[in-house]
Amino acid sequence: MPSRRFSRPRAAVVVTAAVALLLAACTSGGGGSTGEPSGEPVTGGTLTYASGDAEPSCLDPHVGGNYPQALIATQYLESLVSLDEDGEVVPWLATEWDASDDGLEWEFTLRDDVTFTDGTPFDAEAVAANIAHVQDPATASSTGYLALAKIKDVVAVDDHLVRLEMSAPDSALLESLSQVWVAMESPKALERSQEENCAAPVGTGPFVVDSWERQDSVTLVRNEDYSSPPADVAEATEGSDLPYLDSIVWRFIPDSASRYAALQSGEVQVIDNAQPDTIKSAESDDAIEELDAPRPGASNRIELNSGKAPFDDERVREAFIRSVNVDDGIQSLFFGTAERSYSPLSSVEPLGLSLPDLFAVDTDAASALLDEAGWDERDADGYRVKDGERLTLDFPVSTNQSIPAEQSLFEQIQADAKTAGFEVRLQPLDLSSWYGVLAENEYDLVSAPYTKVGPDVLRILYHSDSITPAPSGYFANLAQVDDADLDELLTQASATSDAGERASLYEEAQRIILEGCYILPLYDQQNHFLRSSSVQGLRAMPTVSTPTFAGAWLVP
Amino acid sequence: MSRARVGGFRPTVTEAIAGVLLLLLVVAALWPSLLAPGDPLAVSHADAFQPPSLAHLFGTDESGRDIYTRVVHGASESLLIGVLATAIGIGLAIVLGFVAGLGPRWLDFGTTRVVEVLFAFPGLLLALLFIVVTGPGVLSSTIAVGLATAPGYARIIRSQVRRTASAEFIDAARVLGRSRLWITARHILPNVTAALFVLATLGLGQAIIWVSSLSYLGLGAVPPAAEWGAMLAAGRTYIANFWWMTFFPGLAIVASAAAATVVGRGIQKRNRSAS
Amino acid sequence: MPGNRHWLLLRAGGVLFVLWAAATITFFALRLVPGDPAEAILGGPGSQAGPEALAQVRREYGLDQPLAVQYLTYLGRLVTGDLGQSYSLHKPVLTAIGEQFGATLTLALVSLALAWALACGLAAWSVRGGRIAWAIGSGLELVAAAVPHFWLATVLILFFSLTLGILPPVSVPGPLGIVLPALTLAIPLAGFLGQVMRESLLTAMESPFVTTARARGESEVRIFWRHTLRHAAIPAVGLSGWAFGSLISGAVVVESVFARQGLGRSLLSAVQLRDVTLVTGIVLVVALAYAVMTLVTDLADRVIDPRTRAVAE
Amino acid sequence: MSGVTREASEGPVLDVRDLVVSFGGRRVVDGVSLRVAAGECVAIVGESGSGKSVTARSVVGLAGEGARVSASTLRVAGQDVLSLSGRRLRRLRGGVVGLIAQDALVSLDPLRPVGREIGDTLALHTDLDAAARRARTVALLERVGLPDAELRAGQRPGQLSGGQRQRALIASGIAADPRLVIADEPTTALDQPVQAGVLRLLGQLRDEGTAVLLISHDLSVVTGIADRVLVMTDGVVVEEGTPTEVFERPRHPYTRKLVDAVPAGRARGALLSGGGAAAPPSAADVERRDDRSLSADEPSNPTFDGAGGSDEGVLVEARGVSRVFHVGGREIVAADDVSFTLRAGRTLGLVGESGSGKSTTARLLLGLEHPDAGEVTLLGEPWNPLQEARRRPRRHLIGAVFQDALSSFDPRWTVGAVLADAITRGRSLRPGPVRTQIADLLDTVGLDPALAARRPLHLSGGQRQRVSVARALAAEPRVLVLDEPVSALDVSVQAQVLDLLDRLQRERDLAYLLITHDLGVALHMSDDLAVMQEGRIVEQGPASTLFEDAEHPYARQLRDAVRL
Repeated sequence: MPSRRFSRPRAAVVVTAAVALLLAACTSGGGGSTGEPSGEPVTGGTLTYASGDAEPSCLDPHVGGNYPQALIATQYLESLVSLDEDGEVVPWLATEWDASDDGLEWEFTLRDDVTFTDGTPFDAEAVAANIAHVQDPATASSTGYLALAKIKDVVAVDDHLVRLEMSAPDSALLESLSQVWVAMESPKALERSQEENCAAPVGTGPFVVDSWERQDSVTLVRNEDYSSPPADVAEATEGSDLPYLDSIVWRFIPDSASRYAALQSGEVQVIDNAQPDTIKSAESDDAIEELDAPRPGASNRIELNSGKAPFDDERVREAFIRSVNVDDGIQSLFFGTAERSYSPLSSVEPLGLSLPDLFAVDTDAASALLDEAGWDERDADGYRVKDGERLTLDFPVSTNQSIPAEQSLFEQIQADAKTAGFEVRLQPLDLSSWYGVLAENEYDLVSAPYTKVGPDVLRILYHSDSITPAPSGYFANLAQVDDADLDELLTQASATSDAGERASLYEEAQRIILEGCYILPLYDQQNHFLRSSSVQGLRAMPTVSTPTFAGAWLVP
Repeated sequence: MSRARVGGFRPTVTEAIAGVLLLLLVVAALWPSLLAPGDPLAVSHADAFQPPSLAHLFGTDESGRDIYTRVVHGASESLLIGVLATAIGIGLAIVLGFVAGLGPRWLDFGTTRVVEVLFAFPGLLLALLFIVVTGPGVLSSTIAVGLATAPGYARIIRSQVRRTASAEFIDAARVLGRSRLWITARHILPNVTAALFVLATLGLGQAIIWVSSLSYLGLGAVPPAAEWGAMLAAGRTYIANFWWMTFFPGLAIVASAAAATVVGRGIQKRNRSAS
Repeated sequence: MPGNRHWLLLRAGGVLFVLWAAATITFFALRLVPGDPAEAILGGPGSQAGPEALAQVRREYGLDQPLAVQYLTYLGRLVTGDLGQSYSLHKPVLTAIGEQFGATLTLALVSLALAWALACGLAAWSVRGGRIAWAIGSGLELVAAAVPHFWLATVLILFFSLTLGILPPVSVPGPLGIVLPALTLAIPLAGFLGQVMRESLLTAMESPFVTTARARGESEVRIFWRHTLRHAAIPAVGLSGWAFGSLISGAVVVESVFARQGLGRSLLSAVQLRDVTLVTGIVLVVALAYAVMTLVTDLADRVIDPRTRAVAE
Repeated sequence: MSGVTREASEGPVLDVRDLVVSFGGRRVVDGVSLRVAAGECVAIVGESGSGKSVTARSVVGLAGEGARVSASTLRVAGQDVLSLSGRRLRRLRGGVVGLIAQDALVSLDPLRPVGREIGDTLALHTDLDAAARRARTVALLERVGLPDAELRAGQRPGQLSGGQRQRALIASGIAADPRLVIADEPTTALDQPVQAGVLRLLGQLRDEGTAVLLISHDLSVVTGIADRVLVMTDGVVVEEGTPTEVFERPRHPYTRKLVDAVPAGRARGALLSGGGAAAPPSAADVERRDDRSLSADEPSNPTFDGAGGSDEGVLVEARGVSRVFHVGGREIVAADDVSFTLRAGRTLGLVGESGSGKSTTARLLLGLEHPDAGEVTLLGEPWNPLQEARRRPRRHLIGAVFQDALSSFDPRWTVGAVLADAITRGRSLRPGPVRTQIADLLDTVGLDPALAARRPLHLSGGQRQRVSVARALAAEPRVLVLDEPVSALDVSVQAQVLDLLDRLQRERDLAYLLITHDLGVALHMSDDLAVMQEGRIVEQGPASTLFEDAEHPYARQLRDAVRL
């Protein structure tokens, strides 16, 4: 019943989402997120997964909260709610929920038949403990912290009924709660030292963290009494005893060449961060299938730091956007595996607004704008100058977050910008130095993917509040958009409970962002997986697009 | 095999080839446009990932830049870095080596120990430690390599100085009443520098490899700079489909390193047979 | 012999000295990191460490104390085997290193052995094969010594894993997994050792005792293995300590290419994450390993070459 | 086993006819014929490059790389060597023919115990088991007269003395009872007494019926044991006969030259190179020495000083000089209370075995070492110990000629530079300005001024030594220290250099300190002799009489060694 309140407005957009996913499914030769399984599921076997991301220093996604953590945590942690293929919010650890009309109180009814793999029963106390853990500064949660920012207090009404009291209405709460960064962990386990909990978080998921050989692999073993798949999966796999796999070896192979080689030679069955060219060549290889799962939330875009010169001048921002040709680059570098985006939101976000015309390349207009903005002279190297100052743009690139193809794309942008008279200074940096540079506000351009379910991501990314750092130190509004109207719109949007109004508010917000030339959208956050065709039933969570092996099996 | 060692002053075939290679390298470093008129940074989406052909001898990379042009222009980057690093290393080593070689016993002992300590840091480690302190970048990686290689040189120089200083002709000079300073200036210095030159050429090859390794690890040269190591690093991701992006820069490194070694050994051989 | 104990003591003292100096260098390296050392310990500006965290680190490392005191406390903590806490791994550096050290040591030793085998084999072959073989041999060594690890690794993977499909491209449990990484490390080293050996091989082959052996009726094969090789090996053995060091360096690259456990990989990620405590810790441990290794090789040298013991007049 | 049986074998053990060995067209041995019968010792005498060693080595097919060997006959114990295949040839080597090379320090593998080397021979040519081999090895070492063989067998060449080493080498050569032993310069680089011992050993072998082919550059060495002597030069045998024939009635001029060149027992000042009546060596001339000794009647006490105690002509005086080296916790007394005097126009010969402290004494005299006790005065003024700075102005008074001339020159300097440096006292290396002086110097030492442009590396041994003499003279010294000036040279070259030194001494009234291990040279050159052992001067007196009334056992040994 209560969930219907949300379903209606969604229904419209859901279709598009589904279509998008289907498309993905087709382009990737039947390996799509549903990947219509061939033959009967087989029980047993060990699957090896090779991740290209840096090995997480902590397996508990509450701590920090980045995508690599989400990828592995999806296998052993579960959330209160989930989304189905159509983007509908479906029950998971919570069977049903209800919100007060002012949206300040939420009540969740919990499953009473679930226990954590350490034997601790899952109950209201557990939920309270988890939310407390995420909100505890000592946990240094970043993603989860922002997602639950509006939860003021948690009350265990009874063993299996929990009430969340909000500081302000949050229309994105369910979407937020569906994310693995706020997934449920055993309160008993959470009481351990952070070091211990990081090494082996305890959840209710299909697999259990068995051992962690640092810099080699994490071994996950079957959760023998697994009973709590999300509603939609439960229906689909009625009667079968999930999961099928005995164990998963989760390896970390940073070198993309080695990773792909390992897949080809059969050392591993699934790899992530697949390089575009390898995806392309995989199409002609029957032994390898693709799984394309664009991440929700923001699109992959370049933020223009409007907080300082020269981008504090809108004309310069527009000039930059107008003078760089992104499409060709994407074409040649991504081999058609990536669609150009003109929206701040991912293509899987139903409320995404695309304004292609804004991004048509027009070098004449660009130079006109620059002359107008006073950058009318050029120095010996052909860069524009304004009273002695060269038109220089610092572009710190996080080598951990940008795949090589993307870095190459930036190089091409750099080349384009040069002809227009911009000196773009690319500086590839390790994550830590990269954060450092951002914190020092020593950047003009930056690309920082942000994954969150639902358009509420806009509030996190472009509300002026986000210019001030979160406890973990990260601040999300890298474009440093400081626009009262925008703030207003975003606050309303997250507060309103009316879906239609919400949609139009977000559209308006996106329009401001796009027309303000604060960002240069590139494409969806790429999230390509390659799997050996012996792997069946692999599915990406509709929440944050992390693959789940709950229903996967190995064809002998 | 004795012919292998005597071999007059006429260069062997290998040495000749190596010499030519080095020469090309120097030319490429100083006047790259002579060998490759193109612009190493010119992006052209149309001809990305072109295999080697007449139009593009070494093929093109992901941004359609001509790899041949980049390799040639990369020479200056790599060579300069290599030379600089070697210079730093040997410069440092000379000071240490001479202090140890000519100074009094205790000073020798002290310096030698210190050198040993530095030597105790596997080169790349020393370099990495340095980079942690200074942060990544071409300059710091160059200095890092310089520092990392210095101890090795210092050892050699010291023993060289020691050997020369204990040679009989030094006694002869002392008997003729030559002062310590004079002997150092007229005998030891010249005799050691001969060896130093060899050391430098031999070291250059290694330095190039080192620096490229650092770039490969993403701690050295910054893209789109046409530094060989960086090119290799960029190319490796495409190895599965576009081998040429890795092969040719790698070849450049191997060839120049090998050439430097051959030439160095050649000179060494002659020095030895001349003394 | 009388010299021995004296010698051993001296060298042991040397090891201690090396350690002390290494510690000192790392200590000041830590202080040289621009900005607040406490912040550096927590991973540099990127860490955005909270004030209370910083305060705690300051207390822990006595950063509020004068430098001399800090230095002494640092040394004191080292003596007790406390290398500090790694912010990036959420665990003590010593534990972190402990987990990785074995893997790297194994790799290094296997590679060292492999390198020796390759070098000797090639030498043996090219010595007997006459002029052409000699040329080929030295040519191979030359190239081998000039090949950067990361490139070699790629080539080997392409050939053995993708073309032939006989060896795993990434390390797997069991002996098979170490083959390619070890080869990658061994080949350039073998080239280097070979070049060194070749020099002394020439000298050895021309020295009179070889004539004596021939005059005794020895066959060339026996002469090589019994006489010349041993002489040729001496300078190379002396280099084994250095070689070990260079292998550790190589491990940094090789371990990440082959996704192999090990110190090298920890070091690289530590550098990338600016985990200063971890880096310094690793550097210290490796310095120790190296110092011990040199001690061992020096011993080996004394065994092989008694002349080093004979007191020269 | 071939050769183990000793019954008189039919025909010669070694039969060589018209042996020709050439390296790349250059004929090194040109038609040599020789025969060695069982129980006979044949010696080939010649200077370096005469082809004697190549001849010997061709016998076992070891002429060297790229050598083309041909002969109408080349038979060892009836086997035709030239036609032998690899394996059969290897059976011949060591089994039938034992080769004893010179300088065991390098001819035995320095890394392996000498016992092993001998054991290897046995393993190759006998079917003894390991235990038997060990026993046999020890027996062999005892046979070659090595004390406590058990222990020695386990030691490495580096740990043995020169003589012991040589004996071990011989043992490995004769281990398999070869029928022919080829001894190639078996005694060079050995001190005289040791030499004698080794030769005696070879003599024994011959007497036991082994055929011995002895190669040497030193006539005096072979006289003792050779039954027949072949004199070789430029690859040809120029003279053949019994020692007495060859030495007393040399027919070929070259032979005569060689004979004359032998310094042993040639009167002081007699010219060694060219001219000078050929006098038979050995016994005969010892008597002549006696004649001279009659005229001299000085008392011989440890602190003997040349001409009857008077201070006239004294240039250098060493009083109770001592020097101790500390090596690896051990103390090595290199010079112990050494006293002597050097006088203008006179030569003090300093003899003694290697390591007896001769060179240290020289270095003390040259002010290259500072004494722990005692002092050296130069022209009556303190010289050593003294600060280098105060010594330097008078350095030019003492010159030195080193044993290894080549290493006493900076490899990067030309002869001209070397001399220019010496002439200008280090102010300039450019030969130009001082061309004439250089020419004069080279002329005085009998060298072509054109050599000034060359580097020492490209000079012959004799030329190098002359250049170093020239360098020494350039500073116009009063005293010359000659440290083994000729030990690296061939007999005839040695003769020339010795004559040169002799001439210069007379012309310039120089005082010489002559350090040598070769008693012959010492006797020929010296007015006074000092015998050193373990850092002490054990005998000192006029060259003429010293040995007659020598009390010290070592001096006696030396004397006997010369007499053979």
